[in-house]
Amino acid sequence: MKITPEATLRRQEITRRIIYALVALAVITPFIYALPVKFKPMTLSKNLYDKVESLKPGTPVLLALDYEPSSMAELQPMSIAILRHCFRRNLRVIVMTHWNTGVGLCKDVCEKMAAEAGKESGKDFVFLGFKPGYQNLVLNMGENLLGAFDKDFYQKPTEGMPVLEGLRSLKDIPLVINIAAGASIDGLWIPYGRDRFGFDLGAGCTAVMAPDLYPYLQSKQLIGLLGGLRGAADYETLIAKPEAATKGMQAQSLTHVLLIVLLIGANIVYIGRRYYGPKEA
Amino acid sequence: MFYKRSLPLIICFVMGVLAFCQEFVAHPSADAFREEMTTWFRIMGGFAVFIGAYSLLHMHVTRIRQRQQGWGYSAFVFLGAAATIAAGVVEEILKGMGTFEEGKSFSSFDWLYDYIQVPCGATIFSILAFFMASAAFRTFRARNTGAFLLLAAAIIVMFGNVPISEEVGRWLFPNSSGWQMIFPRANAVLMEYPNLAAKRGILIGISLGGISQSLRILLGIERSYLGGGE
Amino acid sequence: MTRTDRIPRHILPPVAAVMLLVSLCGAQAPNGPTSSTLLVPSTPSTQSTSSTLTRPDPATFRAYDRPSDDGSTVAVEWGLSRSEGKDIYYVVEIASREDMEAGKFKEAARIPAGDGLKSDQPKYFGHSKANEKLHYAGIEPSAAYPPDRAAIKAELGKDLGIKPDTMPGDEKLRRYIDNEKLQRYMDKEKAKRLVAEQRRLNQCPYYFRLAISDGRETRYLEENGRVKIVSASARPNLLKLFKANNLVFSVVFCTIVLLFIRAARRGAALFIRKIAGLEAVEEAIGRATEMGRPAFFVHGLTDMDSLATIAAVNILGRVARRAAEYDTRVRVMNSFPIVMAVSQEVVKQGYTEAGRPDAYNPDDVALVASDQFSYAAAVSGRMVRERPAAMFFMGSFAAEALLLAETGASTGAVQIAGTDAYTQIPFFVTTCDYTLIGEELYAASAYLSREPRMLGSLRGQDVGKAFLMILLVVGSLLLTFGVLTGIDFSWIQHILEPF
Amino acid sequence: MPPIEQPASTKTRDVEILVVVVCLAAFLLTCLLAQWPEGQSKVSAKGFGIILAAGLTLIMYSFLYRDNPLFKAAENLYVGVTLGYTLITTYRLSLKPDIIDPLFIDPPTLGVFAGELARRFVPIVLGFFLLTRLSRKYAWLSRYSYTFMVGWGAGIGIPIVVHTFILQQIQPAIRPLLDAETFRALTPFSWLTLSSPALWSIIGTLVILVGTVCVLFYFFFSMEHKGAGGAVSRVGIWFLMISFGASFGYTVMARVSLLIGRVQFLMEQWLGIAGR
Repeated sequence: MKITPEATLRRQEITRRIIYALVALAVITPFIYALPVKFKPMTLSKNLYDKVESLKPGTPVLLALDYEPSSMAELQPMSIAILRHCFRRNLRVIVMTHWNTGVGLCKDVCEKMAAEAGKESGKDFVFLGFKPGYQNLVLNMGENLLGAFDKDFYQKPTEGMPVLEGLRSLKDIPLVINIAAGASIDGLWIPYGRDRFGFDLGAGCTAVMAPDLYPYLQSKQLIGLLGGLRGAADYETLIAKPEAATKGMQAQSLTHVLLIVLLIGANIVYIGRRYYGPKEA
Repeated sequence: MFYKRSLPLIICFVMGVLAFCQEFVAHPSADAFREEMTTWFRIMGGFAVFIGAYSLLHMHVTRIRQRQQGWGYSAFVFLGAAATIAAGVVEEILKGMGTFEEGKSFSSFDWLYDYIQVPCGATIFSILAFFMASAAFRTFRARNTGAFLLLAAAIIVMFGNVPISEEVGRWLFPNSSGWQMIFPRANAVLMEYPNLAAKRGILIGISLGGISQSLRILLGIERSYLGGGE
Repeated sequence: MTRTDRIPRHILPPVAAVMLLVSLCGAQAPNGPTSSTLLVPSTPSTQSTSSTLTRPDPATFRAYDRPSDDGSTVAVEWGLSRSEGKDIYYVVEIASREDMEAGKFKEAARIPAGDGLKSDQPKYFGHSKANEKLHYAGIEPSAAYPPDRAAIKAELGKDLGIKPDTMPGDEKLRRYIDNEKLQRYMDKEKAKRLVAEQRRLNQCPYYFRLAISDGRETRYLEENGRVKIVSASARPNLLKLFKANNLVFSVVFCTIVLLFIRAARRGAALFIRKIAGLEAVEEAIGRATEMGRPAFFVHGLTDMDSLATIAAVNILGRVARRAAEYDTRVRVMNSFPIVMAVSQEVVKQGYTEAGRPDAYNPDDVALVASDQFSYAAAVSGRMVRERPAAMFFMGSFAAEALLLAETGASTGAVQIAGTDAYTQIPFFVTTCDYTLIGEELYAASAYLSREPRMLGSLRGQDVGKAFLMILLVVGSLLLTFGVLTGIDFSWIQHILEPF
Repeated sequence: MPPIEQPASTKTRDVEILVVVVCLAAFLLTCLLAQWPEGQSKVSAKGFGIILAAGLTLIMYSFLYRDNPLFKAAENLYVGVTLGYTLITTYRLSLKPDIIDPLFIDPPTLGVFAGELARRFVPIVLGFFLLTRLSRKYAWLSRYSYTFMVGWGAGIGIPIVVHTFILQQIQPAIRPLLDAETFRALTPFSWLTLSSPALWSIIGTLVILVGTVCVLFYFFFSMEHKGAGGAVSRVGIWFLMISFGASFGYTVMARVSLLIGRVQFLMEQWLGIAGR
């Protein structure tokens, strides 16, 4: 049997497009017909929530939002939920980012959540913006927080801000939450931050990174982890304010089921052919 | 030759040894040294961005100059960059004049970010969801025991991670609350035991490699960071 | 404080030797405990004779500089009392020299009985059993004796040449100096000086006394009928002794790597195991020859300075040579000019070694595209058009891996991948026939090139891995054995404890 | 450098694209320089923005059909905007507060200026040296900047890697298979029942120990993987594959989430179909 490359190609293209259409359908349908989904938050997400819940009002918390638009679908809902929770608990929130392409997203989420909770910049929270340096920036903040950021994002001097009262370095901050795409958690905040300056570190990350972070959870280098959109949905459930991520879980469920069916179906055919079908030349 | 090669290697060695030692020194001078050095690198980090920007622009200039395939598209890079930089500069000037109020005035700089950079950036990797679906059907095969284990684990994780697995659990085991959570629990166990063990093994292996690479850099055995030339 | 009591008794000899060396270095640090005991007449305190409070043994009450710190803290310790229980607590009081002479003390720490043990601080004091019988309070004197802010401000004004009556905020000054700027500068400078002053204050001599209390009555610790007062001053120490395990590991491991690199340079035959993926390279090229179709070699998307690309080039050398011997065409695709130039050189050499320099065609090594998705699209296009019989993906890949491997698999080629990008390995494993995982790629490269730098490092790392594997297995077995028999093997965990 | 192969038909198209670019550029720049006021014109900046964003999103997805000029244009526009954004934010949040302000804006007196300059002199010079990498003749000066950073990074990296990735990881991995309390609470044979927590704890610890050791052994190259070694290495590869499977599953999840995010944007903000 001789098949021309063109014919194979055309057949492949058709299969490909059918699958694309199926995926699109699986993602769009739940936005039109809502599916019932109920779920229990995962333990790892719960741990982070409990930690934030256990802090006394007025405790400083540093949120490092190290991501950019390419992973915002997963991480922005986390930032929203965590900021909302921190403001609800009246914690002193300090926000920063290591990624200069993420500054706009951080600013957006800070301003929106602060307006929602009626918080004032400089008094209840501060958005420090971006600084280059990666691990050197973390080390620098560990020695002298205000030296590293002597002005906030809005160019206001940080010295004398009520929200930063009594904070000299990272050693004075009991909890840091890092929401990150890329190697920010295991490359920056664990080795250069948590392990040196002794704060508790909670993390939210893209699902791509989540499996790599399990060793740090067992060694207590991380106190909790929100993994991908599911983590965000868990946190939204925990603070009883279901939003984008929780809604997204319907589409996520449907698409995963579709993928699993495709994967299993194709492999059953493959294995069947391999053991029982005609041998390839 | 001395200034171009030997002296930088000597500085590298000295800096490395100092950086290594300050980790073990309790004296406050070590902290002061660390603060000073990290301040340096923080300031220098601001300059590094310009190199990346330059090489990107340079690549597109070359593309246009040599009329490489698709050189017309490179103009869009300049368009985007010019518009954003212009908006940013205008905003800085307005701020200097005091006519721009943060949060109240319309910022064209933020507008470009919100409505061009954010949607494009957010979309580009989501395309992969389609490719993965197609690859799952057409090419991800249990070719051997390893690939079989991989796919099995992937299916457990993909299923256990979405809420529908709990629905299915409730449907399959309407009476036993322990068994209802079987799929999420299978996911958790897989992640916390075999996955953790393997990831830890990989991590330790990579770390040892990292240390030996650092050592080679310190001693000038690995010197690719110096760039080309003599 | 003796610093030997954080070093466990049972220890591997070399580790002990280096630690001893470290201890000796530490002993030279200017941190000799400057403690002394003073006895002043007992001040009449709220003592009653019907007390149930027993005071700890006065001989155990000492103050000294806390070891391995930056000179901010004085350690105060005392033995357990016989009447420890609920509601009973200790109060450590502090006084500067003048205050002590005037008999004025301030409360510095309040430690509930049964809490605040010296053994809770293994970082500074190790895991000695004796520490479980001692209370401990780390006292930062500047908390009780804070710096004088007004004095700092006045001094700052003097340094700037501003008289105290024209300090910022003053009407007179506002006329000729930008007040806001000055204020901001002064705030910053003041904060800096405050830290320096705190450090100085921490290192002055201070005097301590101890009381035990149950809330109703308070009894001071006495010796020979007088309240016992001890004194000490904090000193910055030279070394963080609690990091000794880290130092030992770093130094020993680096030495081993270095020795192996040297050995490799001298031509020592260092063995590397066979790597299955490499064996498959020959098969794949053989198959391409049989089918009369070309083989594709696709580089990852990193430049020549990454280890993965260097490794890929080494593997390309082998691929090119085999292809030349079998007279099969090999096409190389990449996205960096330098990688292309190096690849051309390597392929040419491969052909020369096989004795067929004339068969080499430089156009077979091509720069395809520079950005991620264009690269994937362009390479995929060629795969479909030329239908290679063998595909090699070597180097560091990102999201394009999925697209490349998918198209490759759909053309039915034998695919061999090698990458150190762990996130992409799953896609290669499910679409390729062989995958070199992570370090295997480096090992394959070292195996082929026999380059001393790589070979030596690899062997050094292997020694490190062997050590850690043995440590894991033996340590866990000993600890389990310890649980079963009751023998204490916890020192294994203690010597590895990271601080 | 050999030229990248180029089909002939694309040449005219490039010129067309260029025209489109120039028109777009003129349009956008006029809008921007006029500082488009919110709410005053009929089409608000936000409304137009959402339409533009939706358009760009759909153009991006057109790549699924095939690589096309619109996709390429959008992709390059994105690269350009990102570049411009990076430069401006770096200036605003790094160069300005770290160099320009403390030197030229903030110092109240000349003495303070001199002091600040002295503190920042070396990093600024090294920063400028970094830029010499762009010149062919003086590129070697940039080596001084790199050598400081790389040397520092390598030196501090060794103890930090040992601490975080070796000691912190090895220490919790070395533990007894069952802890003393559980052991004491055990009665003979009770741990053999399936519901006994002791049994599961032993299995769990054992899995982690065996897995870590076997994976490390898989990456051990100084011994042929034959016989017992081969068995250990095979177990290692199984563990690796399971963990890659986990990564695979999570990666799929991540990409699907990104897609959901975009669909959410299109459905809710653009089309206004609010899901439940």
